[in-house]
Amino acid sequence: MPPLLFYLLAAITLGFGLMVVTARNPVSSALALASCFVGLAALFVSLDAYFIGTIQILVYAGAVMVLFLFIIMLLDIKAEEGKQPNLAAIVSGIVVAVLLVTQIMTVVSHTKLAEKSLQNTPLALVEAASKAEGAAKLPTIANDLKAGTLPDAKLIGFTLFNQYGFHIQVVGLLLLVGTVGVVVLSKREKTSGGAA
Amino acid sequence: MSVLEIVILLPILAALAVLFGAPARAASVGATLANLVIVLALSWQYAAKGSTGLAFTQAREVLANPAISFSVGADGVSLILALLTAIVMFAAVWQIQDRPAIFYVASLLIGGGALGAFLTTDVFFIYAFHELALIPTFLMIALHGHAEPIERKKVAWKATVYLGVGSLVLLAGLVWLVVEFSGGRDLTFDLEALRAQAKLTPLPVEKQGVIFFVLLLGFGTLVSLFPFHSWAAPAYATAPTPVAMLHAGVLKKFGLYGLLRIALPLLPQGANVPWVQNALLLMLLGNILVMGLVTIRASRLDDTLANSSVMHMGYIFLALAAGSEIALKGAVLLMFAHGVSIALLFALSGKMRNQLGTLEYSKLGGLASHAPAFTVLFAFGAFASIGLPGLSNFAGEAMVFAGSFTTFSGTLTNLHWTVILALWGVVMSAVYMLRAYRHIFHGSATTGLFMSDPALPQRLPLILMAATLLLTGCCPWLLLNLLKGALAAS
Amino acid sequence: MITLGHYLVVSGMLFALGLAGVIARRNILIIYMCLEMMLSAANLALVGFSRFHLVNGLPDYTAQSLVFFTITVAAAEVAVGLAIIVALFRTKQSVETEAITKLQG
Amino acid sequence: MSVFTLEASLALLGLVLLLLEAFKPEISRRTLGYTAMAGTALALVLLPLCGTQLPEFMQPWHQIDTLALFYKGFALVITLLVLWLTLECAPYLTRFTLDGKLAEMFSLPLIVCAGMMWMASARDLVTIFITLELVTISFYVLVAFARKSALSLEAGVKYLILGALSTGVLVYGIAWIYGATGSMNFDAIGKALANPATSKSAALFGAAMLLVGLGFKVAAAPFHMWVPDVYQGAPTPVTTFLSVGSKAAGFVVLTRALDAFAAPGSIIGSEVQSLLLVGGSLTVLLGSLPAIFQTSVKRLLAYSSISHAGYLLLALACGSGGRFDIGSNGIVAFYLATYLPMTVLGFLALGLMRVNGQGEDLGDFQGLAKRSPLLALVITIAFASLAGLPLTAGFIGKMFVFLSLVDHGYWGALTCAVIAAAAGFYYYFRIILAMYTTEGSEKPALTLTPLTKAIACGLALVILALGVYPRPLQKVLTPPAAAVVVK
Amino acid sequence: MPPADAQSPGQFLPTILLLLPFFSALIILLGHRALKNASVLISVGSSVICFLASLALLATKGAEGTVSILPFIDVPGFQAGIDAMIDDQSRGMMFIVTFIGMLVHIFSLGYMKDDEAKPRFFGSLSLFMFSMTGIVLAGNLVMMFIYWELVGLSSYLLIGHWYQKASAAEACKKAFLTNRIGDFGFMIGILILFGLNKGDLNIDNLRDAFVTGGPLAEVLKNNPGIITVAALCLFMGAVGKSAQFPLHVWLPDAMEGPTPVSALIHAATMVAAGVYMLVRVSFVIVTPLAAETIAGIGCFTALLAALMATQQGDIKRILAYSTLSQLGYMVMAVGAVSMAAIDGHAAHGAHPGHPAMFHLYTHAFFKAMLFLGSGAVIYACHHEQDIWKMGGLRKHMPITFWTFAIGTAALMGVPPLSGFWSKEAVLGAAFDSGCRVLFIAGAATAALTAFYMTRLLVVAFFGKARTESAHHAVEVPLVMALPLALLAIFSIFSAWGPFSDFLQAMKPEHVEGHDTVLWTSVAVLLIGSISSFLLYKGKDADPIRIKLFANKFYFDEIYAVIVRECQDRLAWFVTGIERIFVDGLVARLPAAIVARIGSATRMLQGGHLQGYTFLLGGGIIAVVYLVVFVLPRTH
Repeated sequence: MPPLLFYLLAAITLGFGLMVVTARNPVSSALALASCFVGLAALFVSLDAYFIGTIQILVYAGAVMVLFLFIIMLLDIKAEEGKQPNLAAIVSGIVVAVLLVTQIMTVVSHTKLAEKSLQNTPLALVEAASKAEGAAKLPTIANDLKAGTLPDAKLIGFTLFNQYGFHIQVVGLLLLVGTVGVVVLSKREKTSGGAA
Repeated sequence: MSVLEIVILLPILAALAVLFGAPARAASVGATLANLVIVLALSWQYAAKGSTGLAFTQAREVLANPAISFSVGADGVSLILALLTAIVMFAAVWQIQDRPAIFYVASLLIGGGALGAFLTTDVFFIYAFHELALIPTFLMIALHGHAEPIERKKVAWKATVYLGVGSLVLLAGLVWLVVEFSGGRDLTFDLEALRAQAKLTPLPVEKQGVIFFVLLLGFGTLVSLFPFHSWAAPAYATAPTPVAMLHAGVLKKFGLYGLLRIALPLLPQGANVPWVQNALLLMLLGNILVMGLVTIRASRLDDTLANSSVMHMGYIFLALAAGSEIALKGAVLLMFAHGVSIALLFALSGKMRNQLGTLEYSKLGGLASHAPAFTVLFAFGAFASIGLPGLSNFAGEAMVFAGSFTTFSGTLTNLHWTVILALWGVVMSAVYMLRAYRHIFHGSATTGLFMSDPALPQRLPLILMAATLLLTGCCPWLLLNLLKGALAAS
Repeated sequence: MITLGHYLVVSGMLFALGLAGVIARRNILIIYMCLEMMLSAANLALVGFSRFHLVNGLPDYTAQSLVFFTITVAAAEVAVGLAIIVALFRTKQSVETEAITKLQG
Repeated sequence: MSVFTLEASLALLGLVLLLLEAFKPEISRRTLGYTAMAGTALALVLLPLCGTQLPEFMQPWHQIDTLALFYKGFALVITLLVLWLTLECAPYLTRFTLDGKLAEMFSLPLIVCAGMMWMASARDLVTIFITLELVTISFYVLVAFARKSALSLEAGVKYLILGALSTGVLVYGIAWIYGATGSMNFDAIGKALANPATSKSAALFGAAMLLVGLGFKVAAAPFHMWVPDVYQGAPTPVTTFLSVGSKAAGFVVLTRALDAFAAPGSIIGSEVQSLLLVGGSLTVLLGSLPAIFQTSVKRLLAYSSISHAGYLLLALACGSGGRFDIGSNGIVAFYLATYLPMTVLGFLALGLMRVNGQGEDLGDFQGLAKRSPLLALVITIAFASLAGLPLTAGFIGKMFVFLSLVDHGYWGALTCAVIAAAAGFYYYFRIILAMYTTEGSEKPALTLTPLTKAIACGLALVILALGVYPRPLQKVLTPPAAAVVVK
Repeated sequence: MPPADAQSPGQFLPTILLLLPFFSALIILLGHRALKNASVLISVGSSVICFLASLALLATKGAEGTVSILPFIDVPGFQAGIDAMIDDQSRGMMFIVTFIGMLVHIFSLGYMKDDEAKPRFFGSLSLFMFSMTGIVLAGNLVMMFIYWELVGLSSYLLIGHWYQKASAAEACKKAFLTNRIGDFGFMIGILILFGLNKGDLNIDNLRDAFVTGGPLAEVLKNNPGIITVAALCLFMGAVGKSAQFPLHVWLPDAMEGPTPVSALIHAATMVAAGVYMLVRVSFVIVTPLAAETIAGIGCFTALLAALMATQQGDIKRILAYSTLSQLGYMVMAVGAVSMAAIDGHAAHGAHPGHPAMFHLYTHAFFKAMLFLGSGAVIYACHHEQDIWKMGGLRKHMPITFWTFAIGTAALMGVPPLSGFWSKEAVLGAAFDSGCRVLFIAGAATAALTAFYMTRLLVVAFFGKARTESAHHAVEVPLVMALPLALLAIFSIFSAWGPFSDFLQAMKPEHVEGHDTVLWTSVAVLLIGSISSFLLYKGKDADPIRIKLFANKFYFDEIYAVIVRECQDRLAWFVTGIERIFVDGLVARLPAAIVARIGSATRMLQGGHLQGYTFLLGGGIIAVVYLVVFVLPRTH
């Protein structure tokens, strides 16, 4: 991947991210967040994580952000106009963020691993197929690999259902709990009548 | 089941029984009387057999590593203190009059805690039983103390925070001790095992000094060692009579007992490290001289008694600083004597407060004419507490002083100077006690306050204590016989 | 040349940005969005690490599985969170942090 | 039957209860509550009978060792008690819930319980993340459950925002740990950390972030600030659950993580230990000192909970090098076991006060000894135990911590612990004193059902029994000698 | 300890002597309300039996040794049992104590007839008898100290017998406390000996340790300073008990007690115990400084007290100051003898006789008699004690007068009465010491003694009655007169050869060449008595007024100021320090700090979500900084 593209995507992600934080209007924030997520999805894709990139857009930019927007509209939340921004909070937020970034950059600079690049650590698809271990044993995946394409979704699926079957069920339970919670918390009382 | 377990559990079970509705007076008096008889019999048996080490032992495992077991056992020192507890507890319970059942419960719990602390041989339980007595003491002072509610709560808090912090420091010290003395093996809280280890591989002297100092601060706070004493006087002055009797008379001895039984055998050099000894000498002089002067200033009987009780602890600490066998045996005697005498005095002052409503010297006088028996009993307590020969305290004090001079060979060291200053404390204690006696009993009763002798049954526990003072004062060897093998220099 | 370090720095910056937003903003909804941003930043780091931690020449899909779970969990969290925020708005008519300072001390 | 089945059945029972409530609204909450309790109790009975064999596919992320079994039992017990507490508090709680219903208060704890039980067995970061989130999200709902109460809602929002923030930090930490060690599995992480070639700063950064995330869950300073607000605002049974269950769950995870991070030979071991030591010291202090002036007993219990978390952290900080067979993990487990009955009793008192129409302030406790002598007695025992008075369970736990600290020569931390314990004397005794004062005894007496009395007495007896004879529990928690050798 | 050979005095008599009064005291003090007058009987009976026992003891003349009676303290390194050291010294003293004690008991039957608290009085007397017996018999210093304190107690009880009177209550307190101050020194002295002699306080053994090269002889050679200190500390005990300057102030006040008590305790026996003890341990006084100090203090006290006595009006006070003065004499004798012994002039120690003990012995009889006589006068004059309100009693109370006159003569040292011999012995010792000042001061004191005693006799008994009560005075009943007569006989004869031999009076063997002493003493006697007789004859008021003497050199006032300014101020100051600084630093300051921190940490919990998130963020930064950037460097 050309560096320029990376920088562009990074700029999109971080720029919209900044907009989320700074926008006075929640709607702008929500939209900026969606855009940020799109940039992020592109970064995922640049890391050969197509499936993740896809669901990032589907779930986050699609579903979650719509939910946010919906709620903002529903509650009719206005921009924080007329209100003095909390200067102390803003300053402390900036300070914390700057310090954290400095720390992370220092850590990154101390980490050998971080010097790996897409060029010097290419995927070895064909070899993986020939080793025929784990997921690569499956014929469909092996075939894809031999063809030199990365069967991303298949591999994730294999991992998930081979290794994390239990976890998926737990996550299912979790989603159910979430649903129940939403019902419990936002349902209007019968006595007061009307729908939420 | 060892008979000592019965001794320990009897008051606690009686307290529970009272709590759940048993007739308070009958149960309490019965239990304490039975205890007194048992402890007397045990002491008799122990002395008659000429036993030296631990007797009546029994152990039940509670934890494995760290090894903790509910192990009971008594040697002379513990028997003397158990005897003290049994006597004072009986007297305290008996003299409760027209009071709610909680008075009995508290007395029994404090007494039971003290008995437990004196008769168990596991550091854990020695510590634990002492703490058991904390809550009843605290509640009784705060709820039934002789002061305005706000004032007495303040006093209770002060005492509790002091005692709490003190016992935490103590816990830290004990834990340190346990860790140091368990060698490379499993930790154990068993005192005998720790002692064996201490004999086998003593710690470096300087380290002994440090640990000893920590223990001294912890135990010392419980015994109102100067300058950690300021909880004691107000607490005793405010506490309800049975609590004051039991705490000042018995429970306070726990700290000294601990130093005697735990700190000294395990850290034989600890008290001899120069800086520790000098610090201890300074602190105990604070007890004797500063508190002596403070006591002289007292203008109420309860203040005098409370402060004097703080002061007298100095002599026992002196014995610890000296560390010789004579001094330590004297300290044990003195603990017993002080316990009985101060309990007697608190009991009497409680009666005075009940009848007269005040203990201010300026409002009292001439009571000897109205209440001769009362006066005689008070004289027993007062003169015992100033160390008059023939009453209990003297032999102890004499042995402490003598024991501190065993090392004398022509030059006066810090220890000896301290003894001399401490002797001046004996003069001061005569000053305040006689002042009190003069104000209360001598002179003429012109102030209109009238007090009569308590009825004979009410006098019984007081007479018991006075007789104890006289008997052990004239025959200190009765107690010393119990100490034959104890506290010998190792 | 773009290295893992670049990705990690971007992820870190996004994370810090989210944190700054959480601290600085007082609109609970926006705070919540910032939180989602932080989760995504963590995902970016995970994906980055997984890409460069090759197992048999392939990215490590256990890490990507975690990302998958994170996204799912985040969705559930958003649902519950928004429900709570809505409930809050109903009682307080506000989604500002100033509305919730009664518990203190 | 394997333990796993038991947990799944428990979650299933939760679902069934939800469905029942949805489709058969006429079923009384008593029936629901008792069903849930019966299920939990049954599980508790069956737990020791279950086999501990695991199918091979589960072994990379699941383990059933002594500790796991203990925490599973622990989760069941606290769930049972919380369910019962919910029933006790129902008359008061229903005033603030949707249509006066409580069904979810019976089913969600079952799911949380299953989550905690799974968490106890987790041996990789993914499992931990999933189960932790299952528990946390359920708690979001439970905390805000009394939604007609502004305080409950406020607590819910605070918990939500801060919890989500900590989740973000946790995931970020997991990412870095994974990046540094190349694995999610604790065994593999431990192995990688024993390898000097592993990038130390990345591992440290990851561990730091992970510990911050977990520290938040267990209320370690300076990530404890949510605790008082949330505990105070949440419905009392939920607070109990948070204070005991969630905290225990957090400590299970912490224990597992530290087994990997701070194993002997780990390149980041000493740093992690030091962090725990500093954090633990700070936590005991920040938990104890502000509590001195608390007049809200519920808030005070929250601070107390922070302080106790500090002691637990200090125990963990002593690591595996200690001298006790029980090990620092065992000490933590032991401490939590002693912490359970006393905390539950404390909250039970608060719940009963509320149900009887009285408040949760210190003033409301005045004269309680007159109004309900039995309750006052058991609370006295509970608070004495919280304060760490000997012959109660609380003391044994504290003693273990002190012993470990001295054994390792951590004097600074010991000093902090002593100061905190001293402050503890003050604020616990304040409540005890209030109960026995005569003022306030004219208020109406509290009515306690026989079951309440029985359970309260039972818990008090447990406190005393553990304080006087802790050996059986110690035996249970001491890992078999072979396991020590493997370490 | 000498071997208990055939000469051993036996255990029976000492046991009787000790335990009989003890149980008598115990029974009476504890049960006097039930016993009523039976207690008087018990007490008098026990005193009579004791007297008989002491006579029997005298019969064992020559037997020496220490018998142990009961254990007291017995631990390794410290043995002190209840024992009895029997030798000439103790036998003689025992006789004095029991004899005068018995007489005082009998006298009190009359004197205290109408007192309500008679049983208590007799109980205290028995207690005193017990403790005094103990002092006399004590074979080791611990026991000595024990009885020492107990006589203090009985003195306290007896002085305070009329405790309703504020002056009596104050006086008994003062007596006890002043004695305590002396005991402070006594105890230090004992402790020093205890340490130096490796824990052995047996008097015999101590003497051996000095004389026959024991550990103490070693110390004396290397470190004589500490022996001086020990001797002076022991002496301090005597200063308290024998009312020497500067602790003499309690004795005149002690006259608040019933007069028989004054006779027994504050004239004849207890106050002499200090001297007795000094003689017992005189082997410790082996350094010049110690001996000189003792002699000096004794001499100074003698002179000072005599000067005070010249201006007193209260009959008992005159006698009290006289007692002080005579005690000073005895103490001076102890010092003087030791000085002489150190210089090598004379034999050392108590064997075979000691002037101080001899004077003690004679003094006991005549001073007891004088006090009883004054008691008779007071009794007869309806408790009037001022001699200027008496007069002419010679005619109304002949027996009293004659006995009193004999006593006065003995005290003044009129030859050949007993007092003459003993006073001469004392002056002789002073002369022998080689210190002129001692001798001159001693002689001056003798002159003053003659002066004030003549004054007393003249003013009280001669002339005419000055008040109604003196006018109506009648002779006392037989039960009171009998003791007077008996004592008068002893006052005359007790110093005479065979009599004093039988009583083992510690009469020193006369050293030749004391003509100076002899003539001096006769001369001062004449000067003193004649000048006084001339001055006071027929006067109704004191013709000379010396305020300084009358006000006892203002000692009481000075001490009051010292107590007030030093002790009370110090106590006030220390109490303030204790309350403010100790309590403040140890308790209040930490509490305040903790409270401040507590409320400060509560501020962290402000309830603002943003604050919390900031803390969380800050916490993250801090943790990362600590873990990633700080700790790896330190490890």
